[in-house]
Amino acid sequence: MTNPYVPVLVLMAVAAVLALGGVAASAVIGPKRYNRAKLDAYECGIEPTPHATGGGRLPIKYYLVAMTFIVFDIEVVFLYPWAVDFTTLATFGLVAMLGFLALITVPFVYEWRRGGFDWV
Amino acid sequence: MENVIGLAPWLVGFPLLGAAVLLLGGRATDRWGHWLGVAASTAAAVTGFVLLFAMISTPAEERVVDHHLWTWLSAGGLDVDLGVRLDPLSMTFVMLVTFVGTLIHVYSVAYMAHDPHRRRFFAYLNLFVAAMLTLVLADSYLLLFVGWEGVGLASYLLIGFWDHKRPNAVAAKKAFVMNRVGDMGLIAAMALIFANVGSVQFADVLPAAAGELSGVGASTATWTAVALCLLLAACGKSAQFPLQAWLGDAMAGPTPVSALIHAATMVTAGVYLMVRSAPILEAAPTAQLVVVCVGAVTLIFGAVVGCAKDDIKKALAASTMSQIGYMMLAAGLGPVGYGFAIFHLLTHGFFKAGLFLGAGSVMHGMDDEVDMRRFGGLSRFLPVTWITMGLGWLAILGVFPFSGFWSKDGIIETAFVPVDGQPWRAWLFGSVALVGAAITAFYMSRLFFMTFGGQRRWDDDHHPHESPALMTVPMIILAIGSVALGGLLAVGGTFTTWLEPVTGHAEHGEPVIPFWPLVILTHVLVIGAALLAFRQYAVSRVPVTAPRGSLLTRAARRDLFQDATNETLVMLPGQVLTRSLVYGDKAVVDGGWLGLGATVTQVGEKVRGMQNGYARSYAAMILTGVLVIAGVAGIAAAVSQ
Amino acid sequence: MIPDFTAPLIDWAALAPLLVVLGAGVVGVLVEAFVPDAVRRATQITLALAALAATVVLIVLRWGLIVGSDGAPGVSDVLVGGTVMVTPFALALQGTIVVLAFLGALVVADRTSSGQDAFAPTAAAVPGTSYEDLARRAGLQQTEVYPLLMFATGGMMLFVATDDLLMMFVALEVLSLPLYVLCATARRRRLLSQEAAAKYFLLGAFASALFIFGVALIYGFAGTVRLIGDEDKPGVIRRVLSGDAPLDGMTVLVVAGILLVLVGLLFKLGAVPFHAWTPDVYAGAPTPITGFMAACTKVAAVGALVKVLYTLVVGLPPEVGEQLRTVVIVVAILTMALGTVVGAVQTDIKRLLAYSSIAHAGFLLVAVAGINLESLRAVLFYMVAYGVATVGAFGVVTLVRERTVVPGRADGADGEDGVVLGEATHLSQWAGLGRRAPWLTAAFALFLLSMAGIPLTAGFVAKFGAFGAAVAGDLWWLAVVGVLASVVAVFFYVRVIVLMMFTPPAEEQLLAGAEARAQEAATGTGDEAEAAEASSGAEPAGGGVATETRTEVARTVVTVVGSRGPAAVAIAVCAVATLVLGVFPGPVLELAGEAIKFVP
Amino acid sequence: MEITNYAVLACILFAIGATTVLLRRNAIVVFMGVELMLNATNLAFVTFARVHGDVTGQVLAFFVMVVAAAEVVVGLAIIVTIFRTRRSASVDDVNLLKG
Repeated sequence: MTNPYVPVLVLMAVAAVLALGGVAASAVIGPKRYNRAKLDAYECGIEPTPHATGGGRLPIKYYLVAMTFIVFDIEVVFLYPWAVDFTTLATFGLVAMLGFLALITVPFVYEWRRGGFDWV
Repeated sequence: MENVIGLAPWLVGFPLLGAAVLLLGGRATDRWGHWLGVAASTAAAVTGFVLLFAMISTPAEERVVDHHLWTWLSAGGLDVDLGVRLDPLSMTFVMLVTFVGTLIHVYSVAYMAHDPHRRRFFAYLNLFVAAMLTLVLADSYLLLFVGWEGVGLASYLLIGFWDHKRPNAVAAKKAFVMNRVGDMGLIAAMALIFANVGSVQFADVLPAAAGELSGVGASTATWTAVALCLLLAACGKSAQFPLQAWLGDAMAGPTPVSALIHAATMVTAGVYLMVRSAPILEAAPTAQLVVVCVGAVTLIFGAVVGCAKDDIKKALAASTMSQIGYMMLAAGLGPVGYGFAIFHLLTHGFFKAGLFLGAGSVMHGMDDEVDMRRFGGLSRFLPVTWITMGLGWLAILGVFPFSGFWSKDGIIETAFVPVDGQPWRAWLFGSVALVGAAITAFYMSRLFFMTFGGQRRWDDDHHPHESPALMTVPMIILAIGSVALGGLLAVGGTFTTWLEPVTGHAEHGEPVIPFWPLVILTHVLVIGAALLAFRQYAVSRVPVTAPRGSLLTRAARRDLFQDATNETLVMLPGQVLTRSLVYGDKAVVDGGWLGLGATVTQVGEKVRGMQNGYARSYAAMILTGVLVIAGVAGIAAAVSQ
Repeated sequence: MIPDFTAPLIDWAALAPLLVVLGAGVVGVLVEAFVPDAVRRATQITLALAALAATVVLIVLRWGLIVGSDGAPGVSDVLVGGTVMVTPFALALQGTIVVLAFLGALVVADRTSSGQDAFAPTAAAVPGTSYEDLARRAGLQQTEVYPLLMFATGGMMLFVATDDLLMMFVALEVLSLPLYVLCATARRRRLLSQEAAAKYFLLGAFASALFIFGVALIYGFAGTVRLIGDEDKPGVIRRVLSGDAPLDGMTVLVVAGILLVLVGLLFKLGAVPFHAWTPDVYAGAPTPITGFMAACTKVAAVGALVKVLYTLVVGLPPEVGEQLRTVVIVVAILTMALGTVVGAVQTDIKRLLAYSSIAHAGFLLVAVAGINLESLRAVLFYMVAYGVATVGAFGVVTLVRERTVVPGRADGADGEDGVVLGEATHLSQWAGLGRRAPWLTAAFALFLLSMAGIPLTAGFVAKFGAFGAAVAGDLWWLAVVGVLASVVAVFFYVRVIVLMMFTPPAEEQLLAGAEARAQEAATGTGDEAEAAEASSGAEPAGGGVATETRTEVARTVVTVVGSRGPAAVAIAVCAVATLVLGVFPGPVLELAGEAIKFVP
Repeated sequence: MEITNYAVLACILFAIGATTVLLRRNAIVVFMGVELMLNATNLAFVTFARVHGDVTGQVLAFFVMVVAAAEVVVGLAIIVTIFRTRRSASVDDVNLLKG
């Protein structure tokens, strides 16, 4: 039991079971009452664009969401290495990262105040 | 000297400021603009006096001061410094330009009183004064060139001041073009100097020419080339043979301009250039001889033309040409002549300006009539003008003890001094100077008597009247100068001594005709010629329309065919050349000069097609570019191995 | 993974200029979020100008410290562990950038007497929609422009002050991304503006991808992305010379890498054949932004380029240096030739200035190709001279507008009625401008003369220095080519001056202009076309639309709107600077000389 | 597996990306080409980091990722704006500025 990879394997197995099991279970026991809305493509709750241009490719509106997503996604790129070497980087790293996070907050605040999150 | 040298840039600064305010201020300055112009010029004159007194109170050997202002350019091996050289020579010019200039400014206030563009006129006058002072104060050929072009510009603008009249515009253009020919000489001279000495500062070039610097210098042939180029420039600016044709036409400008620019100051810039470059001339004896010859030819040429002109201003212009010929002749004679050249320049500046202002006053009283055949008997109507012009007339004749005597006799005497033990030169140039003096006396007397003496020949609709005080006072002051200035400065050789820090001291050799006989001979000839003129133009009747006259007269009236010569020798071949080029081979012209623009346009239109607006093709261009520069780098690597 | 981490020493005082500008950008974003509409514009302008002014002061102070100290202890130009390197040369470039940015910001801030600035009320709105109308009527303003300007300026300052190629890449993006956005924000001719942004963005991203791939290759070869580095962490040139680069021997890798890096820099500089974006973007972007971009970006690009090239050519083995130099020479010749020749046939004033800027890139490259201290100095002076002329010229362009003529006054009289439209950029519309606005025309003529390199303007001294640098680098023939190109370039500058000053704006001229504009409108260039296009159901303008447009266009005349102050100040400062630098270049040349004392 | 294969793969990906930029019309796909070029660069960085036994390359890759993300944001914003105006994301349709 000293192999360090055993917990990882266990974790992966649990993840697989949960993921596959969830899909399978809903397929088996879920009610199957279809209507038009349900048969439409799932587009994040927004009404699907009737005529997708370019032969069924994704409507361009969704790239808007992508943009917002990326702003918040990207901070992880820096957070992750910092987390890995948190101890070594010590106070300097902490302060630097706090500064970074503060800066990341600025566009967030901007977007929020400008109504960027008023989805509906 | 050192403590006031800082004032020197203001000599240029005041008039430049005046010109700037007048040009930029527009109509808002119309009401008081002319007085601002006068004030600017006066301020420069006062500054000039301060500097003059400072210089006088300095020991002679400390009177040459180079004042560095700023380094304009410093790149690679070339440093272009701008600075002021103040020495007795430039000081003389400063005083002449600012003093006479101020008088003429004052005179113009009245003369131009009814001109709607008087403000513009004063702006140009100020601009001229600034440029002329730049020219004489420059401490390098480059800055001198800036001033040189500046006075050319001012002259062009002022000759064509009334450019709604076509002849005036043409005259301005003619002056401009002929001056450009001369400027080529100056540019070429600068290039030669820079190539050989590595600098265009006087402080470097002149000692190098004098052979005082070891290691820097050039062969006699080079200095001869430089001197001849400088002479070409001087000929253009000073209306010397063979670039003299523009001066007569330049009289189209307002008379004060003729007085200031085309008599007293700008046209003498060529003489200044010669004297300033004295060491270069001395390093090139052949060039010196050419200078003397040019002076002698112009001297006689101008005098002959002057005898036939009926237009009072053109006669005076011819006289100016001739007098500058005297100065050039003197400048070519070496150290003994420089002093007299500048001295004559100074006295000439006074009496010729006075004569021009007098002519202007006559025109003012005669409704801008310039034909002397329609004057006559004006002495009663314009007494002040008559007296002042009379004094100027005596001065230019060189009658003792008027100003002209001291300077012109000096030149004649110097011309009779053998150079390098060659008596033929003394006899030749001495005789030319002497004959010139006689002809001068004739045509100036002719002018004087035709205007003031004899019977009235004008119509009844002319009402001659004396000019206002604003005009007569400057004329009186200039007349006083014409009378006394020469004697004042000549006694005991004051003036030549004054110039010695620049020109060096030179012992006067023994003329081939002794001094006193020469003076008497000159006076006999001059008075004889004047009497001849008196008999012909004051006693006998002068026909209102010019008689056909002899061949010489007819030739002289047409400026000895100078325009025809120019047209035949320069313009016609040029035109034939261009026409044959145009007709003969259009492709050559298209491909060459005229076609440059067209070619560029054609190529441009073609290349422009690459800019097709498609982002993808731009990207392709970038990628191709990457490959191209990689290829270039590869080839470079292959070549270097 | 990092065995021994020591926090880098950060000299905050030395970083202050950079931090102030970037900080002003961040604060500007917060201002956008919190400050009420009524005072937001004023706040943003004050903030931006104050920050730039403060930065100038900080740079001057720092200058005194590092140039005056003669390498005194405690004053280092290597900051943040070498990521930032503020040498005197870099500091001089930064100073130039900030001063030009200040002037550019003044032009940006001017609303002119038409009461509208150059930016769309909401750049995100679709042109011609009711939403846009609403935004326009509500008087919305796009004040994000100012923080974006600050970020771009900050990026440029970092771009020229780093030894680290990665940092250079980051700075390149920090300066480019705001510019892409700014290009898209024009109030009028929105389609052109958006197109400019799209082209600039796609090509810019493409070029920066080439740049970073070049960095990757250099890293692969040398194991570092620092150029010079220091004792502990030797940079590329040291490793190449000492032969301890990990992949020593595969020189082709590093040469390819350097070439790709150069491509990225030459792209920003607008050198042929990487220039293609320049005319389109300059023409489409809002004019104040074009001015800012043309001046400041060029300073940053050429500053970085000359630094990198100088470091590499001096530091690398001579044969590599020779290769790089040949590349620069070839690019310089191509750039000068294309810029002048194609510039001569332009009919749009903004495109003409764009090609002029390409030509200037060529002249700059002539100086750069000299690869000596003289070229660093020449580049510094050239950038100042070119920068002020460019900001000023584009500032003038913002004031020359079209105005509709109220029906019944179709004589085109100088009545004050009618709506002021966009800039009158067609050259034919500039005919006779001298009579309408003598001062403005004089200033514009001065800028053109300076660009043409006529003596007594800054441009002459600049060109003199640039060609002098080439001669000092034994490239006298390249200098001759440069002089020839200048002569051709004079042709198109003088053409504009003659047009403005001596060609009467006759009635037929007006009609000819309208005709030309109608032609353009048919292809969709004018804002009228845009309006027509939007109203006709977003179809690209076809023949039908063109006839409709023609009548519309004929009813506009050219007018010169007054400045509300800032732009006038900027133009005046630029004009005075152009003259003063032409007559008294000494002090600035001396400063430039001091900037290259400690290389580089 | 030979380490240079990764470098070669990076170059191939880069080339594919560049080709995409040149050949595709849809602005978004063009932009994806640019992204592919950037990711090829990342691969190159990581490969060389492995070759040198040095983490710098990995750090560089992080930075490139961040920059690429920022580019995505700005680029997409511009492309979306144009799309909404013109109903077309083809780069060949934005062709008013030329000459």
